[in-house]
Amino acid sequence: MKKQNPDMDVYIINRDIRTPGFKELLYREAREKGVIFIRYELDRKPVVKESDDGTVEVIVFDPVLQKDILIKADLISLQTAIEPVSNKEMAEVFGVELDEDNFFAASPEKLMPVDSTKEGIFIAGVANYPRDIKECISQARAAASKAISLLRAEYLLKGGAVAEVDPGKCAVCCTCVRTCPFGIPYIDHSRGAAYIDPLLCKGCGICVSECPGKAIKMSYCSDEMLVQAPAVLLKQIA
Amino acid sequence: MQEFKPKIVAFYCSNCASSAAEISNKLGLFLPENIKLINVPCTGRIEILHLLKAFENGADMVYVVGCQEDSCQYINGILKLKKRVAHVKNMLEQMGIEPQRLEVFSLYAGKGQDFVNIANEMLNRAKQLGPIY
Amino acid sequence: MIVAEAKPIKEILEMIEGFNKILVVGCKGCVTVCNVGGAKEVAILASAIRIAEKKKGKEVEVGEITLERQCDPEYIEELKDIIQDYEAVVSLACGVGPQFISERYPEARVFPAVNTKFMGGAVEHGVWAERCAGCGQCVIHYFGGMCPIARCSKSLMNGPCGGSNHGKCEVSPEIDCIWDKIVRKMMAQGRLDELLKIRPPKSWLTARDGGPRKMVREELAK
Amino acid sequence: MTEYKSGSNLEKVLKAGHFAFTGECGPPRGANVEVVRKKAQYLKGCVDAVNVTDNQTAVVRMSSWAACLILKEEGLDPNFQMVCRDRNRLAMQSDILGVSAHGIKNMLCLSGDHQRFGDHPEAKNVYDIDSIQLISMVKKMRDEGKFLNGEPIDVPPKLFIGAACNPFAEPLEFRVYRLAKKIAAGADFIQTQCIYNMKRFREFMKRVVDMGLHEKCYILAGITPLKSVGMARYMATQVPGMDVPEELIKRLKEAGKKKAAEEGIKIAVEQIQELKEMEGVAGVHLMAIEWEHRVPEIAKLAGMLPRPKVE
Repeated sequence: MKKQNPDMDVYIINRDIRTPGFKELLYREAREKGVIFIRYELDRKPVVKESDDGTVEVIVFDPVLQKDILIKADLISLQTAIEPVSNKEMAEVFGVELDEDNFFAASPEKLMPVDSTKEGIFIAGVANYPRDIKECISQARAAASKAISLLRAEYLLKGGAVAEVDPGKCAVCCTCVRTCPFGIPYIDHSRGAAYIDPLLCKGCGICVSECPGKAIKMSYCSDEMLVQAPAVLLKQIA
Repeated sequence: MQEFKPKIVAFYCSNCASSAAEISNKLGLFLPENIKLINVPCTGRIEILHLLKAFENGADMVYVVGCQEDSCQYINGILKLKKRVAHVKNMLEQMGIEPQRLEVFSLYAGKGQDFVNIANEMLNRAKQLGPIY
Repeated sequence: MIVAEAKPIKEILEMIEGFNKILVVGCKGCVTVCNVGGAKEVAILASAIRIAEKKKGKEVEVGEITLERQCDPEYIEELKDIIQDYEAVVSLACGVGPQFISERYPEARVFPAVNTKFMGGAVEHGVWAERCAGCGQCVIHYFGGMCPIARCSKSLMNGPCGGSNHGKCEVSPEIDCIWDKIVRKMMAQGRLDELLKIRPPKSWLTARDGGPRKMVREELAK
Repeated sequence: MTEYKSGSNLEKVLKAGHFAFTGECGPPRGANVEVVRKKAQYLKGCVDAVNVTDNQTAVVRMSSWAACLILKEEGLDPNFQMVCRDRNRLAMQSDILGVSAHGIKNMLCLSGDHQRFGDHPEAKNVYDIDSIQLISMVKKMRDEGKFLNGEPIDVPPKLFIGAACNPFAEPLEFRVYRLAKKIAAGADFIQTQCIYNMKRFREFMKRVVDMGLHEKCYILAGITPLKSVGMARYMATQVPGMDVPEELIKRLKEAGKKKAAEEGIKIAVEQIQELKEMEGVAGVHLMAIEWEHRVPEIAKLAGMLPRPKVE
């Protein structure tokens, strides 16, 4: 706005300003062009009044001048906060986790910003946390490309490190359902046992170790290996 | 008397701990010969039985190296393991074995030097404690 | 299900003191589900015994087997060919298991490795709570679907007593006052009249007080 | 001659319309008869009846009926207490016949503290029947002359039946209904848990009066003088349903360590006077366990003496 009309007075009355990434440059440019930033405290909020001549007046306490100042404004734009709508229900439908502020949580795995906590479900934009348009668009593209790469593939390759339930030994006790950090195992009543979808399984082995009936095995890091390895290795020490 | 060479088994997870191990290799630091490494996808994979079997098969010292409690890729693997280690320590005590023969550590990925320091610390403790049987 | 807790290793080691050949017998029923007596626990106990005895300089032979259940004779029968090779048998099943083994193999020295506690269910992973005392005459429908016999420390039929404290039992903050729940639920449902009915003294004939019980299903038994 | 349920001194005093005043005596942890007689001397002439606790807090003491007999010999009107923890229905009924045979005319039916509180936590408890079933059992034995199983009793017991009530215990909403249930079961008189929050007790009594319970049964309010700030704190935090207002604790604090006991008695006396005017309250039950020697003083200060004699 300052570029269009340099002598226009612009005031930004704010509680707090974050300028991640290159936005710091924008912030500096705005100050250089004379935009005035006024920070207010919660207990001394700015007051907006309609004056008799039809214009709008704003009274705000300026911490620098330590005085109230009055601004006769032609236009006021209110920047409302971004809060998540009730995502709980949708999160349950897709079986994804919410973070502590009720936004959709990104995957805990490193370097996977557009993956949700569930394999094959992606998140982009403000659903993950408040961000500006540019970032939303770039995230949307990333999510779309990840989705396409899944859908286009004729078959999906999956590493061997996955847990597998042996229905014969499964006591259907729900331990794996309760303890899997990603909520992947479920009781498949047609099998009468728990079932772990190999594509979803992240191969951490926590369910294998928790299973009381030793019904889940993981060939990549099997019980036989873990039990016999010490004996074999320790023989190498003279 | 032939000098006591402790036998030590170390479990380490393939995230924070293994990257620390790689860094220690790059720094040219190598683990003492007495320490045998067993890799697991996550420390949460290690069961009470696996810890006991190591002792049963002659290990004088067993320790586990895993991620920080709040940065485990599988969220609560290290937490579950720490509970199991506490349980096994209690069992060892009841069986007349020094609980200090079992230990667990949380490492950051970049801590190559710590990976080796831990190994040496465990070696010294094993020497002090002497053979298990 | 039947919920049990593992006996401390120390206590089990004292029981099998002096025996060199020990058979550890697990059960795939309730004790597997509550993590005290399944195949996994059999291996852990066996390994613990070997380590402890080795520490005392003794070499012991510890056998490991997990039966489908220990409350059906056919599965106890599966021990027939191996039990005489052992001097002591440690059963990880509920109280029924060690007794079924002793009845079938009178000369065997049988030891319980778990303390059987109650009939209950999982309230969360790793936590089980008592729900039924097996009194033989179920009346939970009088109490909003909750049983005061099993879940009130004084088994009151006309509770709550004066000791109910912020929804907890006077005996311990770990125990919910079941009568607090019953009263709040039934009053919320407008069933105060049912609460005001004086429940007559209960007949304990059908419970353990009436003597050890047997159940015969005429249409099934020979 | 009005038809008495048991003709106990307490019943006569209440039936004659006097404001009753009952005390409490904790039996000794041994066969020490003298200590019971000594306590009797303090209470004699100051109270209409004396509650004798039954293994209170599940701690073994001389049995209630034994101490009752000693008190009776000393000329007091004993109030025999029975909890549901230690006896099954057989032992209960035989003890009821026994005490009645010995001329004990009052009985208080209680659930009883769980044995885990007491000095034998490993003990097996009974709880065959609960306090409300016990009330209706005693009523059936007295009024119908029948045992619990319906068979006739040759000489039925004569007992003035009492029960307890904890007005501020959880769930608060149900407590007045539970009181009603005890009265319906056959309670002739009620002794409440000790009261400190008079405002809340006034509201509770208003509901009791609205339900007309005070006409069907005599309600005595429990009073326990506070000996120290520590005791007040303990009561407020540890005892279920106990509401000790902050200003009482403040008064005890201001009175200072030495004078706290005096202040406690002053508070108790004020409470007794206030209860005299409260509608629906037929008397006061003074629980001054291990403080029996202060009862005469409290009785005099509260203007309760001399106790009425009713033939």
